Amino acid sequence: MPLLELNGLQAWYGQRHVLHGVDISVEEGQIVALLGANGAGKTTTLRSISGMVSRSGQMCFNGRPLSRAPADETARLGIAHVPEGRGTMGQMSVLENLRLGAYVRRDRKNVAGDFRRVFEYFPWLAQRQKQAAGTLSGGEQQMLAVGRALMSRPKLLLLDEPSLGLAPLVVRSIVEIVATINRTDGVAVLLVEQNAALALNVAHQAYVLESGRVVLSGKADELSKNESVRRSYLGY
Amino acid sequence: GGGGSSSSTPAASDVGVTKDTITLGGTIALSGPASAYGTIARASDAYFKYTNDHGGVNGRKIVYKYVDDAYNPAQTVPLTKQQVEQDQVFLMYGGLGTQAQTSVREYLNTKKVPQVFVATGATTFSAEHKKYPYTFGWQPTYQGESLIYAQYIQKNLPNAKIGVIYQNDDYGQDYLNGLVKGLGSKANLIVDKQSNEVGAPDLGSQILHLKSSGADTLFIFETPSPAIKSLVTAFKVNWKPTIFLNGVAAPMPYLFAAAKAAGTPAAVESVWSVEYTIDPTDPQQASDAGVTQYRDVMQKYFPSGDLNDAFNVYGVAVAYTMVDVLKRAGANPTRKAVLDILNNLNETNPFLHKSVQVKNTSSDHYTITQEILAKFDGTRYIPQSQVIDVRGQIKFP
Amino acid sequence: MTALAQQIVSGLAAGGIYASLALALVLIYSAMGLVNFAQGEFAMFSTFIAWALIVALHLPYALAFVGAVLFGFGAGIVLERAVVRPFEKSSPLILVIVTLALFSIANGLAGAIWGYVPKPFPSPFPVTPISLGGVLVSLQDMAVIGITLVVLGLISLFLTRTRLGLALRAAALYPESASLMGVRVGWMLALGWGLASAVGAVSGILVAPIIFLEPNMMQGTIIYAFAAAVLGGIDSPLGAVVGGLSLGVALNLIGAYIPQLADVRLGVALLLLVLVLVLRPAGLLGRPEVSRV
Amino acid sequence: MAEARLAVDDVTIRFGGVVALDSVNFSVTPGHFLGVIGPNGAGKTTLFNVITRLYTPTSGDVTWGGQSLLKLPPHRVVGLGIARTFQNVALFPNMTVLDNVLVGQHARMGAGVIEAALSLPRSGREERQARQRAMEALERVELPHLAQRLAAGLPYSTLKRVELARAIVSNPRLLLLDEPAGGLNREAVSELTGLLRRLHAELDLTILLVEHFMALVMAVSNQVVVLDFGRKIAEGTPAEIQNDPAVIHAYLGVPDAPA
Amino acid sequence: MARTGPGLRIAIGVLVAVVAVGLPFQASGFQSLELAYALTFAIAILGLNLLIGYSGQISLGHGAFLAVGGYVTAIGQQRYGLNYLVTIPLAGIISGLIGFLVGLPALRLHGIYLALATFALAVAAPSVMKKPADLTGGVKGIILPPYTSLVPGLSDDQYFYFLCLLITVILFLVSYNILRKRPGRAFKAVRDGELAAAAFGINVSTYKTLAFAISAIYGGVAGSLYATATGFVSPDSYPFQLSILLLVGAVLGGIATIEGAIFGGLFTEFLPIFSQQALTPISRQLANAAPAVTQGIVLLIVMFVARQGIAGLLRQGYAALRGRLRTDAQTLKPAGESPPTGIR
Ligand SMILES: Nc1ncnc2c1ncn2[C@@H]1O[C@H](COP(=O)(O)OP(=O)(O)OP(=O)(O)O)[C@@H](O)[C@H]1O
Ligand SMILES: Nc1ncnc2c1ncn2[C@@H]1O[C@H](COP(=O)(O)OP(=O)(O)OP(=O)(O)O)[C@@H](O)[C@H]1O
Ligand SMILES: [Mg+2]
Ligand SMILES: [Mg+2]
Repeated sequence: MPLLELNGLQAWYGQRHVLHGVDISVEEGQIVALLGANGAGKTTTLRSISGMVSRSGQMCFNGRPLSRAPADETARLGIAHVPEGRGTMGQMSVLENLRLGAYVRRDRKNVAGDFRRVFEYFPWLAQRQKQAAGTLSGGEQQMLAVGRALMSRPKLLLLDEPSLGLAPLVVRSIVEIVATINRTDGVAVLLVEQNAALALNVAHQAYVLESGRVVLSGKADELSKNESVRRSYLGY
Repeated sequence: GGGGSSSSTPAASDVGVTKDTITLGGTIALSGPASAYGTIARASDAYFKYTNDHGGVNGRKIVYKYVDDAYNPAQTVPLTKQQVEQDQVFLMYGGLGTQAQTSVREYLNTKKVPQVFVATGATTFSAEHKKYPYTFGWQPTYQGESLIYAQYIQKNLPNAKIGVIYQNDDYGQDYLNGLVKGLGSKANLIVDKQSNEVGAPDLGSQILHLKSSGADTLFIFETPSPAIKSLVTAFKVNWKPTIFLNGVAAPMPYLFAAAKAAGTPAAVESVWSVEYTIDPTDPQQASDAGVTQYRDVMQKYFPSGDLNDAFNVYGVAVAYTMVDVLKRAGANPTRKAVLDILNNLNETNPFLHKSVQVKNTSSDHYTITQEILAKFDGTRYIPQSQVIDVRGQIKFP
Repeated sequence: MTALAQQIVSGLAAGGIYASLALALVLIYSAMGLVNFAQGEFAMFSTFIAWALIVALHLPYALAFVGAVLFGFGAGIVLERAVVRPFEKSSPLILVIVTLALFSIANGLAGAIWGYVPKPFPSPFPVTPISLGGVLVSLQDMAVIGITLVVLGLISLFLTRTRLGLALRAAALYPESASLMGVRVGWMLALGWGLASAVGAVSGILVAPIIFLEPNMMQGTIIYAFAAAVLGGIDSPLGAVVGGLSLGVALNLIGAYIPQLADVRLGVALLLLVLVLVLRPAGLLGRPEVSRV
Repeated sequence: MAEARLAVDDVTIRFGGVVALDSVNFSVTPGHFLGVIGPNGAGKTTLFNVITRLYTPTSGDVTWGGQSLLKLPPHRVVGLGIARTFQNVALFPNMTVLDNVLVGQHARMGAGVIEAALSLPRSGREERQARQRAMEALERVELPHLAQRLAAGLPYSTLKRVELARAIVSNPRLLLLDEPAGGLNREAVSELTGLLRRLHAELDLTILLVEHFMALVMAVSNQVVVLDFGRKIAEGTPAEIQNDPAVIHAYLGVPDAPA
Repeated sequence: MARTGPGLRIAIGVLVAVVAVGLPFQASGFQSLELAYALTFAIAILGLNLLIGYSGQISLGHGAFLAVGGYVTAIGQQRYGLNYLVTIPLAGIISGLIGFLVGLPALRLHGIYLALATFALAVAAPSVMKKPADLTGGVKGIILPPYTSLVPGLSDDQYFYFLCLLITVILFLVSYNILRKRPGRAFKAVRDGELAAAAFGINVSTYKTLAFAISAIYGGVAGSLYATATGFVSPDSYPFQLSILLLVGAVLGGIATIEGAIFGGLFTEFLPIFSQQALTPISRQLANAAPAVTQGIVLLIVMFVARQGIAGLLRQGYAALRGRLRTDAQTLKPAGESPPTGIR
């Protein structure tokens, strides 16, 4: 049984029908890339999973139905979401942002170790612990968002364009981090990324979304050879 | 309208008077900052119901429609017009608040609707009767009360050093002006005056200032809550002047509250004030006929009301006068007849101190001008004087 | 000199009252991002409950105190869940209107139940002043300040040091992000209301012996408490206390030493408040809002 | 036409302990397309904020056509022909797309409150012209069909183009673009590349471009400045920069990495 | 839509006009006066809405401007013998100047701090008005002469209603003009993002103070009419509760809507009256014991039903109505009008 299974997922913003039946599954320990043009509904798919928009259809996580779960419940079930726009808690310090990341954790004594790990990944943040998170630069805030999600030690990590606004070097290290936690901790990842080459490079499985529907799916390396994917997303 | 007080034409009646009823209107604060006064209307209503159950007014029952204006003149105006024009009331009774009633006085007089027994002691309502012949006050004016204190001071405490704390509104200033005028050439006895805004939670600074001015006599012109605060604060800063407390704030429950808050009755011993109504909390008056009747009225018709609340005594007492006036206006009361009675009023009222008169003439609308000076001894008020009458001495403006 | 000291002490006493209610305001602001106009009325209502417990049920003071604080806490939570929740996602302005409606209801209800005659409220502290070098100090007033400081300490610790306090703040300021972190935002807001109204109950019970118990008792006070809270910085518990005490002292000193302005001291004090805000837009101890592009 | 020159002269700015810009010096030849790159937190956005007067530097000067910008309040900058877009999108969410673009022309219009209130002729005429120009700008970025939509709720990539329209409608000489390609997919980026080239040529602009998307920077700019920890560590043509070891070390990493 | 849209709008406009003009002939005198009060509140709320809804600055002290307007009218008539019609614009101008001055310190303040600083203004205003007693009549206030009809055939109250209606219409047109043009966009831009607004040439300080000044003009005019209607000004006629009442009206009517001010005005005037009358048939006891309680409950219910204010509710209704009137062909078009992809 897959860790996450979406069946006929539909979603709305008020009257606006945005997702028209999305089927996606993420196996335990897998990295799944979600590609699609701007406005295709990638972000909305992630928001549906974590309960931030009104949605219907079948959603199962770890054997439990998700379709009615509000955001805080999905978080407690082990889903961490790095949202589009980063969700920085601007008036609070960097450290407080990270502490809140670990809010759902039961194993308090391991939290200190995770702080160390995040600061290792993003040495920047270590120096800025007391700074109000809202004054960080765009890229710094993006790192904070990823670090905060890691603090919760999720079973499933939803990443919405983690490379947005990051310098090339940092983009690469984010990819490495994702690969590492996937490998060592077995964290499954659903990755939305405009940098399709990068995404297909780390992903096991991939889906292509268009106008709120899945139009293509398959193994990541196969998709990267697909003609239309190459044309639209890989740029050659 | 028209017609005199004769009963020869039973059909003749006026707006608001039917075969069985006389409808009175009124606006009062039931909500908002002055909602404490709302109980007056309910006590009056209780007395009207009592009257209705005891034969009514020459066979007619009184219907008293009072509405909430939240102490806001801008609400009083349309509500009053509504009662006059739509509800067709016979007269407006017991309207509360100096400013609220000022805002409808012109209108009611133009419409020739009696504005009877406004619930305020502002001098203007009694003094300007030539300009506003349809407007009548009832209670002693604030100035009149102050004149009584001033007389006492001039006679008995000619060397007093007076400090005054007063609420900075028309109410407090009316009292203060009365005191200054009453002292006349002796006004320099006042060594310090301190004011506070309505609702100020703390009066420490004022009391300290008064204390350090060397005053040995303190006048408190406040509503009950700040009055209690003043008493307790004076006690807290270890200041023990002779205290004169205005009548509105002087009923015994408030003094007991102050004593309790200060932890000792010493804080309120030797407080002076005036009285003109009966005091249901005074054990000495317990068997007084007025007190007994008051209890009956309240227990039967306003059981949720607080017997000890002086506003209820006031409400019943003024309603008595209203009923009295209506009864005397004859079998078919008209506004004109009521006006005639009001201009020649001379009543003794069971809910007032014996020998306090309710009196008007066509040239003098200061309805009640007599009060008794009394001193609190920690448990009750001991009268210190005969009735003092200041009729004719009140000046306006 | 003693006159000055006495005025300052008396100002502190009044300031203690403002501070104690301001603290409740700050708490609800932290927990809700909202100024609760009904805060004073909640405090008044809980104090009436304490009074009823003492007078009608003859409970000892301590028990009544605990009872009223628990009532405040519970009522805050119930109100949030039942009345405020439908408006949680609405604009803050709408929430302000909701608190105004609650204000009317609490005030009118208390008036209908208990009437408007001011009632004395017992105090466990002696009123009789003691003299310190000629300056009279009331133990009762000092107790208000002392207990307010204790409550301040507890609140500050709670908000900054505990996991729950952190979640409470995050839920108020960033409901969406907080819920993504697993914070039960709705319950946090309810908890915030409960705590604030419990703190309100404490302050009501503390100040009732001084300002007397009646339905409108808090209306004068709450204005000063608002002023104290903004003066200190609406997001800073310490600021509320500092703001309250300095407001009390300032009002007293204006009244005592500038006789021309004595009768407009409130106006002057509020003008000073606006001046302070112009120089320090986030209050004396508040954190300035960060915004950048 | 594009004659005015932007010069950044020894600019330093500190926030508490952080030195966001540290004695930065450079100037832009009129009509050039200058790329500004550097690691996260290097101070690129801060540089834009200084030029547009949202920040005041601790020391140093910024001149535009010989005139110091630092003496001006922020709202006077656009009148000198300097317009910008924002890294995280700073549109007016509760206004329509058209109104957002109309705001871009605020400084070009003159009718004040009284003229508007009384509907005097100038205000009506001006409004009509402004509306027309706004629609033209929306057409340039291919969004005329969204004119009446509220900005809130539009996709990120769309918002970035609305910002671009708002900036060009102000009739700028100097355009500051902060990560315009952020969040765009590959196809959209190549569209953007073409659009920027066209704008640069057709409107005769000087452009400063902050971007982490190297392919875009290298494709459009003819001059590049590299910042690191607030300091300028390199300046040159795209080709020079790409092979500068300091730049590779601080920013790019291995040259052949997927950009 | 092209066919039904304007038609429907004109129909609604005509209906509103007919009702507005016809009402006083159906209503009795005091009802005309109540309606005049409602219009007066509507003017004040419109100004407040301009400040809160369009420029994003919260004021809890708007009652103070009504006080200024009221006192200008009273003093102008009593001291300088001005006709009250002359004092109306004068009240607007003087109040506007004061609003401008208040707007200056307000520039530094945001959100809650501004709200509470203006609240301080409202609280302090009554006590400050008492101070120059020679001018303001001190605590006793000033009595105004009653208004009398200048139009034959109209009663005094009807006449006063039409005067208020005329001024309301003018002021609504003025704000409509301002808001949909350059200055209006500038206000909204400042509200939605000060930094970006400044970057596009909007002088944030100017527009913020301007918003204060304009809304104070509205407040002053409203205050002048309010005082004339009441026939009396005094410090206690302007308690801080008045400011709160205006805010409630603004929110209930609908923030950032022009027509909302009318509903807000109606609501402000009639809520207390209505909530009392609603209860009286059920229990006069209860109505008298706790009018504040019903008022609070009615307020909660209205807020619950109309979360976007009454104007928001009506807009939804209007949209639904227009949807119904559309032809089938138009309804068949897909709802989403944006193309599915980004730059194409
Ligand atoms: N808050 C919102 N309100 C209304 N519509 C929205 C909202 N957010 C997104 N939409 C609409 O939903 C559709 C899908 O948006 P979504 O953000 O999921 O796309 P995306 O694939 O993440 O695009 P991008 O690559 O630009 O991030 C778009 O048409 C967008 O306009
Ligand atoms: N208002 C501020 N207060 C405190 N620090 C600030 C402020 N603005 C910027 N900084 C700091 O200055 C540094 C430079 O920020 P800036 O936004 O200019 O970086 P950047 O080069 O644009 O980075 P990115 O590529 O991530 O957008 C950062 O470390 C940031 O934390
Ligand atoms: Mg997206
Ligand atoms: Mg940046």
